[in-house]
Amino acid sequence: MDLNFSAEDIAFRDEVRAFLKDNWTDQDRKDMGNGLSMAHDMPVRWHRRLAEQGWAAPNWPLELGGCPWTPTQKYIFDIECANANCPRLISFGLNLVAPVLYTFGNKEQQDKYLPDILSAKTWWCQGYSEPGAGSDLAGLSTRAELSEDGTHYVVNGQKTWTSTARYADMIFCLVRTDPTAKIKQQGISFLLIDMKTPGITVKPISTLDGQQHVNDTFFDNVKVPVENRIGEENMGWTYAKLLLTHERTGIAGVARSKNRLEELKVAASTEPTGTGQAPLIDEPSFRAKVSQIEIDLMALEITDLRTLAGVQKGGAPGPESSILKVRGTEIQQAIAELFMDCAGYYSQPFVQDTHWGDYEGEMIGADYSTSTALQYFSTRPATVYGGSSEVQRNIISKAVLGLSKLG
Amino acid sequence: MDLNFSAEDIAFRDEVRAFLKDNWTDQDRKDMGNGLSMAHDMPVRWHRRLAEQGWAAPNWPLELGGCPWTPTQKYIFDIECANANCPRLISFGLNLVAPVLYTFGNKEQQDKYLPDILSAKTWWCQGYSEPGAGSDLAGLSTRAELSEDGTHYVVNGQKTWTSTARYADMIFCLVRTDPTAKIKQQGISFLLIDMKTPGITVKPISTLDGQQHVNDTFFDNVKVPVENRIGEENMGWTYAKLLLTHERTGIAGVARSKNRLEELKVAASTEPTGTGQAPLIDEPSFRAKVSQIEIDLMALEITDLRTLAGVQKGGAPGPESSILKVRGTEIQQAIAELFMDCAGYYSQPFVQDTHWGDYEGEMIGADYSTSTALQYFSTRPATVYGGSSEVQRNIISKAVLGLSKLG
Amino acid sequence: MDFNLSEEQTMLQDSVSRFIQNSYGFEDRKKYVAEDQGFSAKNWAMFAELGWLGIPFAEEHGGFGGGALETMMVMEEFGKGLVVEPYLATVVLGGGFLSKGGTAAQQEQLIPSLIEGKLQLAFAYVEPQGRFNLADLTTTATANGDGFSISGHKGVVLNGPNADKLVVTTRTAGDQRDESGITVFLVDANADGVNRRNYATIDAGQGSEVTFSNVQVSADDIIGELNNGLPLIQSVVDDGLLAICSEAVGAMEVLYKTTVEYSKQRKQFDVPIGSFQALQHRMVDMFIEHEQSKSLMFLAAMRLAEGSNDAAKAISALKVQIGKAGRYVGQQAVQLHGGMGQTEELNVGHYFKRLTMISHTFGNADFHLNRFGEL
Amino acid sequence: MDFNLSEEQTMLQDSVSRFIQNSYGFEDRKKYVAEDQGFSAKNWAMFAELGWLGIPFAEEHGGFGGGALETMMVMEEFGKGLVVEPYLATVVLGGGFLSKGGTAAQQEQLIPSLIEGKLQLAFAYVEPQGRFNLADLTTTATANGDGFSISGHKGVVLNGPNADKLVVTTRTAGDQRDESGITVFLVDANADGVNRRNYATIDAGQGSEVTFSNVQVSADDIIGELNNGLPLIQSVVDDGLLAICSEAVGAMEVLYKTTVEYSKQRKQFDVPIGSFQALQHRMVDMFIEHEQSKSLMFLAAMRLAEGSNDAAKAISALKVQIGKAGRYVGQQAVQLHGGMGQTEELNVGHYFKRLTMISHTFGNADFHLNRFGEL
Repeated sequence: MDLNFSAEDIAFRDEVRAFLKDNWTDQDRKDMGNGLSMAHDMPVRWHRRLAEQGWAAPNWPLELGGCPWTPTQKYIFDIECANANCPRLISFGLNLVAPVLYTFGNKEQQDKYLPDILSAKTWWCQGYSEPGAGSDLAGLSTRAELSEDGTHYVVNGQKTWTSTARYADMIFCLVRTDPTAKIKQQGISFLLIDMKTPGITVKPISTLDGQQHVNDTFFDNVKVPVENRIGEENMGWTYAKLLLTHERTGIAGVARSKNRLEELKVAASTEPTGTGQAPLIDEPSFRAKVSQIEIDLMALEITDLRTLAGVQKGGAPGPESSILKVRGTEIQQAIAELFMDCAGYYSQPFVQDTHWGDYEGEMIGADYSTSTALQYFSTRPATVYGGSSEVQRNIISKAVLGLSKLG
Repeated sequence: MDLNFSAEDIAFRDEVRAFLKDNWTDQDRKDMGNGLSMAHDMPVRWHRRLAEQGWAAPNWPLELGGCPWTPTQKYIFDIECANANCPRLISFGLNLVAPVLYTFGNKEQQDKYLPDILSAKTWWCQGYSEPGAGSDLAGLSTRAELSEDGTHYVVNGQKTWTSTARYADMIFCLVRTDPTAKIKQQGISFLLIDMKTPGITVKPISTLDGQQHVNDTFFDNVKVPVENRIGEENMGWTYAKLLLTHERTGIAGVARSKNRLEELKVAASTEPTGTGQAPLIDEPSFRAKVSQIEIDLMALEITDLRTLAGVQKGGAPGPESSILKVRGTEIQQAIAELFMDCAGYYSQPFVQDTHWGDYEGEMIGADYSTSTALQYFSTRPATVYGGSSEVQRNIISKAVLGLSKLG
Repeated sequence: MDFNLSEEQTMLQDSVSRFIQNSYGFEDRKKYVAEDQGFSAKNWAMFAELGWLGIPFAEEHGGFGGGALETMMVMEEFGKGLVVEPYLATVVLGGGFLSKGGTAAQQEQLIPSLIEGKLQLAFAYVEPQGRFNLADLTTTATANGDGFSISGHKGVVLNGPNADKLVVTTRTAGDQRDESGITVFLVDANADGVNRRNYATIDAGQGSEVTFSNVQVSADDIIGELNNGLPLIQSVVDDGLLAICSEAVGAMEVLYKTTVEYSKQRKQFDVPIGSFQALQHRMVDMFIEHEQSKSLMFLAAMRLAEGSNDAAKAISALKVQIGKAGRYVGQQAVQLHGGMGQTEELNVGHYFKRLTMISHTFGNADFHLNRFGEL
Repeated sequence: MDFNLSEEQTMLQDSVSRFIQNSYGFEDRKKYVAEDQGFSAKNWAMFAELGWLGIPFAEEHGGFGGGALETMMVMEEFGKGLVVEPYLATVVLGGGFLSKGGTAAQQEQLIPSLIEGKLQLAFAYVEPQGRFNLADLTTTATANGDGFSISGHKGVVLNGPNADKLVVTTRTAGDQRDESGITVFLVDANADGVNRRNYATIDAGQGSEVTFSNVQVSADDIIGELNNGLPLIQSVVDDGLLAICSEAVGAMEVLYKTTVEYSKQRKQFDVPIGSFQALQHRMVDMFIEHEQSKSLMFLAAMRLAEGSNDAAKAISALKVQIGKAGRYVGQQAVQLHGGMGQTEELNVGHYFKRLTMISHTFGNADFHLNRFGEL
């Protein structure tokens, strides 16, 4: 047993660091603002630089543009990017539809879509959730009917929580092609749809953090060429599902949480307590909360590495990797909450302008405090989206502990 | 709105206090030991003194020996007894079988049993739970078959968790008289059984606290005269159930928990911390825990009083009174746990002799510390017995929030 | 021991409750928030007409003669509707200073117009360095001829943008954190040297950063005692704590009930999500937290009403409970509403935000847990 | 980065694991506890034979040359069986003092007989006034001719009743809580002036209150440095912390698995109780707590093994996690076993008691949360 990296891995890490130093500048960091990685066009900017370097899609097959990295090296790359406060890349194209394409798509589809995903030329969004199908994704009802001549589908229905839909060129959707199927997971197909197709309407949804990242996407007799279907008709669930347990790298968000926690410590060490004595970080109950999160995070980091070691031995991470999602998001939320506590009264003003890195005016309260509420509100969905904490616990209950459903 | 007692109530309180002063002496208190109210014969001693005063059964109908007290006065009586560290009376006769007797029993049964319960001449135990019927009480399988001549039942089966069974003269049991009933709550009868009847065997169960208060009670062809049945055959569940939501006075245990918390503060104010500075009670994280429990208890006390006010307006307490059981037991457990924390290393020795009030030898550690582990272990069942916390939450979920069972 | 309301109290409660039900639906509230002032001028005029703005004032000034219990009742109902009108800032806090510490002249001059709805107040007490310590003041009022000259910076002044007058805590003597040497002034919000930077708060309320540059006030503008303002401040803040905690109790009631209702309607996996036991038990805990909060609200209100020495302790207990319960109930309500809970389109998120706001106002749970332990 | 064991380590783990499975059933353990010493002399002899008593000692003394990782593995397996043999007291703690601080003479004289199973040790460090501060000492060793005279009271000395020799922390200079001026002595348990009051501990272990009245020892009985014993003590205690936390990880694994199995068998309301979602999610949390504990166990062991400066911080993190997780897993296991969980007849309660014991040993979670923050 040994937690240290091999000499090879350290050489790799140094290479990544050198690249980051040249390609992710202090100005970039500043532009990111107070940890608001979704701000403005930063992810796009970063994606293009990585693509030039050939590092945009480490997980893809080598021949399609992936990197010849070991799982440990991928992990190192993630950590270094997080430490440098790089934005997370928008994953819908790179990590969600691309694996479906290169695993189940035909050659034509692969050639048509993958290069533009890799180079950040086309943007994708995801059409899975529906108003009536959230945690129960297979309960979806958006209907796709094959035309009589068999050349296209006609799609009707509504998708929701479609992030970045307003900027996307394409959407990948699960749609119901056989409403008579006995099991709801059957009768679902996987379609790629051009967002410019007539009949598609996108309506933004305002979320608690005051942002409009997510949307309702409506389909009104939208014609989709049959060649835009992945694999066989009615087999879409299988394709989507198979990918769900893959690509869990980074799901725990350990490196980012560690960075945030360090930033919290800095903030709390400048925050007076009104006692004239030590700053907030030295106030016992506050310090205890910080320490507790730090310990939870240390534990999660090793749990993450143990999962990684399992993957390195071969195979996808098992259902126990749901721990990473459950605890990772809890920790993100706990940090965001402590930031609010740290800011005290100055968590209360909510002035959107001051949130972003390009704001030049006078701040309200300390620099860090302005975005604490926004961060708090925007971490709330973390335990809902991408498989809610409840669903993750159901998965562990069934698949790891062998407990049956309700009786 | 007013939390103060009326002049009448204050006069009543003074009367109770005067009685306690004369009848529950400092020596009695000392004999109780470190809050171990179940120790030795203390409850019996106390029951007899109360019976002489006519105060043993405040809740009974007046004509049978009850007290002409308002709900508030009953509450005051409970508080004063708790404050004086009196033992809780053993409730199986007084509060559990007696209401069934005076509500559903016939005149003969009432005359035969109630006076001796009141005067503490006969002792009762409860035969409800079975190895296969815990939270699901109606799942019981102890069988009672009527003899051909209709004069007696023959009882076979096993009851468990029968407290004080070894000292009891009588047991009241739920038994299955019609195994073919379609609903399991039907086909159950309520029997009174003399513990000296041949075929009854009692086997003590050792619990975590090292005590043997509870027992397995086995019935092997036990003959029970048919006149020992309460009410109609197969209607026993109705009789037992109807009483379950009554007699919730004191279920929250607020007064006792308050006493224990005060004792804890005293203990913690004598406990050094190894820093040479303030005692443990002034250590911020310990003090915060004590304060949190104190606040929870303040809230519970008012919730208790609000329930009482509801009863005073007429009627039995509603299902929301399950809060009292749920939170009351959680608080008892939390206090017991803090006592362990307070004692530190001296929570670890487990020497039974030193636990009791009549121990005269040298103590190990501080006087209070010797019984902290015993108390901790003996509060664990509080959330299991008498309707587990899970069952109480199910009750609130169904009866208060209107949520249906699993679908 | 008696949990019943008087006839007068019951009438008041009924009338506020009816108003919320009839005029404070989710869509109504959106319109009120969108008005220039961030609340409905029409509602405010109606509050005046119904006598609600006069509740805590003596009858001789045209008030209702109410006390802590009445404030509790009104604020609990307001919490159910997420009322945005500045009742807390103007009536409970500003009005509290006038009725508890105002001179006869101040009372005669200001209380009637406040009751008529023509005067808006704001309480300027937060300082960036002071966290929750009401006595940590760098804003100074320096004697200056007959009067005083005020300089300093007050943060997060609720209702600041709308205030006609500001109640300002200042240091007139002693060191930065001394308990003595504190004086409260009534300052015209438009006086020379007063500068406001206005903004929205997370709960769609209105706040300001207010700076004072040599603002001239006279000795007649002092509320309460010169150099001994802290007890008055603490007393009004305790009233304010009861008010916001009562509001939180109302908000939590709506949240747990809304969540229960939603869970009965919302189906996933072919059954209502309210049939899942893990969610049921969490909703039970939301219910319990609400009931426990309500109990401490009653206790604190009665202790305040009777002027008990235990009042401050009960108030801090209540704030601790509201901090814990508000967080649990708010977060669970959002979580159990799933994706919908994350949107501005449902009322749930707005209650959650109001509870979040309340949790930091007048000291968070940790602060009051500590105060409770020291009292 | 590598979570694999070496071949030698795997063999050791397999052999301990087999022993637990074959010889440490619930009924077996009852018999061991009932023996005179409170553990099985036969087992102890077997541990010696299998070389387990020599694991942490250098090969030159006949040991295995193992370190933190080996201790972790053995103790985790012991935790699964609730092993009552005094491996912690004699090998990890007593042995740790000998190997880390013993003179060549002490090592030559004692380690071989310890490895052979012929020497029992106990660590006398707790004082009633000192809580978890290892430096708060009123037990004094006063220079006395060539040697020292020890007087004082040591509490809750684990394995005290069986010990041949006691490792005693004393103050030889300075004030009661000074970090310097502390010296560790090896004291014959049967020496004149040593008095033991023996008792059982809550987890069916053996403890003593030990008083020292002018007990004469020589300078040769010092372990480590005169007046500078604290670093050695802290180092051995950190090893001890890893040992008991590893034990707790093993115990928690049995508890969560036993609870899951029980919940599949136990029927109430005509279905297995393991089908109730509220219980399922709690068992998932038990599982998660165990996994997180195991992760920190690995981290702490590796940090100790590599002699890292971060080792103490990792150790405190582990103890905090074990405090929290042990409490949750233990209490839930008892609760989910219902009435049966409350009895001595099921193994569940015994694991719960052992976890309770561990939670207070060498400092509770609060103590280590604080230490973590200060390191």
